[in-house]
Amino acid sequence: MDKSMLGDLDSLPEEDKIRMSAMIDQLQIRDSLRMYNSLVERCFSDCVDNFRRKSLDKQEETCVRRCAEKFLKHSMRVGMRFAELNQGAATQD
Amino acid sequence: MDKSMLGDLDSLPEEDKIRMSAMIDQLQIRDSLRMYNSLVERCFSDCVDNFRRKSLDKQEETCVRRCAEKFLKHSMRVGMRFAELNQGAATQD
Amino acid sequence: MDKSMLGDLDSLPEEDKIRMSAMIDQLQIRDSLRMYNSLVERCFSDCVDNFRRKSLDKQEETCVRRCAEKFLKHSMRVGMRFAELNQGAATQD
Amino acid sequence: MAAKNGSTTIEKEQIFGMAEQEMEYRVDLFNRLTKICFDKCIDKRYKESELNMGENSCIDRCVSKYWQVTNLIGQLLGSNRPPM
Amino acid sequence: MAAKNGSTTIEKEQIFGMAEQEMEYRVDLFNRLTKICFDKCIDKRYKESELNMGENSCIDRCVSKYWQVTNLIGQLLGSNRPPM
Amino acid sequence: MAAKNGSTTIEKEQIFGMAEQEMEYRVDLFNRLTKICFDKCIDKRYKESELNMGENSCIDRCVSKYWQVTNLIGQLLGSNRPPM
Repeated sequence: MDKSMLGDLDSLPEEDKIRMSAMIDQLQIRDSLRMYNSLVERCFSDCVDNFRRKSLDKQEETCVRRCAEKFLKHSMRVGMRFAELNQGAATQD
Repeated sequence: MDKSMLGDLDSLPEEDKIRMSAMIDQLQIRDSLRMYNSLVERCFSDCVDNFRRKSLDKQEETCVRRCAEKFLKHSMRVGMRFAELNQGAATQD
Repeated sequence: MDKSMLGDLDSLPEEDKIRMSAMIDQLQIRDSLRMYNSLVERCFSDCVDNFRRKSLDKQEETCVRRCAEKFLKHSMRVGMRFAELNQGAATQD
Repeated sequence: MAAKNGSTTIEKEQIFGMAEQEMEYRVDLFNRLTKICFDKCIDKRYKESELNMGENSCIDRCVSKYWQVTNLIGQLLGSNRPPM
Repeated sequence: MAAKNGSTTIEKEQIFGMAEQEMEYRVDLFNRLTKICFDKCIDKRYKESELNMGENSCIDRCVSKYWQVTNLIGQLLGSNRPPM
Repeated sequence: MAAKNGSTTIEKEQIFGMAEQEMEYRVDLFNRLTKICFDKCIDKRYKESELNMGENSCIDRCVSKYWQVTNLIGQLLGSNRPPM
């Protein structure tokens, strides 16, 4: 989540600006914690299917790493495209 | 979400009534925004599966419209039945 | 959710301790209500698939009971293992 | 606000907090019910935007059965109050 | 805080509440969009950690189409303001 | 409440807000873990209400592996603090 997504704070009085900024910080922390949990859930779900042992094997660990890295790159790309659309960039085929 | 789902406010003192009413309004707005997001997610998921072009084709657009309209009618019907059960209407086969 | 999961309150001043404790209570209530809803959703989803009648038949009722009991036992076991890991217990194969 | 001391303020917050959670619970219940009955009853090919007769009666029975499951599990959980 | 009376405090709370909901809405939209385009576009065998060319163009089109669906349903719901 | 000025009140709110988020994070983690290990380990035909031996050991290993995935991804995300 990018702070610029969340609108313009310049027009507010100083006291409200501080409060709004604190609220945005809290939302960002909450969002990043949820993202962390959902990333773990997704990569666990896609990569771990065998419960004969207590520890991840090499193949599962590699799968989890790639899954997480791929998701983060995906998320950044979606964020870029999303920002372009938010700024009203023309979209043609 | 129907406001009447959320209980009786008449017994509260005036000041608390205002606050409770404001809280209900906020919950309704939050719920309707989430419903909007979840409707988009559902109809996109059910209707769009081809990513060879950047724009929706006619068939996808028709599917999305029907999906959204059908979901809204469904949701209204569920709401009616739900309200009946909340009011303790008898339910027999 | 176990209250001990949520960290140590002893270091706080009295007034904040009360407030923190109230916050934890609220989180626990919210969590247990959500758990209730998600348990109903899961057991309904797994056990009820026939809509030729308005009432649950015996087989569906039995399925729902077992599903709910099984989920609660599962949840307790996960809670125990989770607490052990939180306390830094060694985990070997 | 109108409370005489800190403790009463906290009590009042708890009452509002409880009311808020009760409402959130009902909204959550309604949304899950709506979603699952759509999944169970509605033809996803979306050939029309109307609900047909089969879908309508499926919805009514789905809501009714969901309600019963809510009550059944409420009893198992030992809650004395009704789920709504 | 800086409000002159109870009513104004509540008004102010509503403004902050609205802003908070607007932000939560956008975050929710972004998270759903990200999840669904991952499900639609990404090969789950995870043979590499890079996005390949096919995945990249699928993502771009997925975001674009999701946006259009958001607008289309926004119109159906009769909201006059744009979805963001 | 006991704060001397507006800025300190906001600081205090932030501390409580952080604590609340930390708790929400743990609850969210626990709920996802519980759900996914149920999906991976439990026979959905529900022939009995007891967990059998195979389910019990699957649950233990599932929790253990989920924990490891949490730590592994925590490292990838570069967070220095442990995930709990």
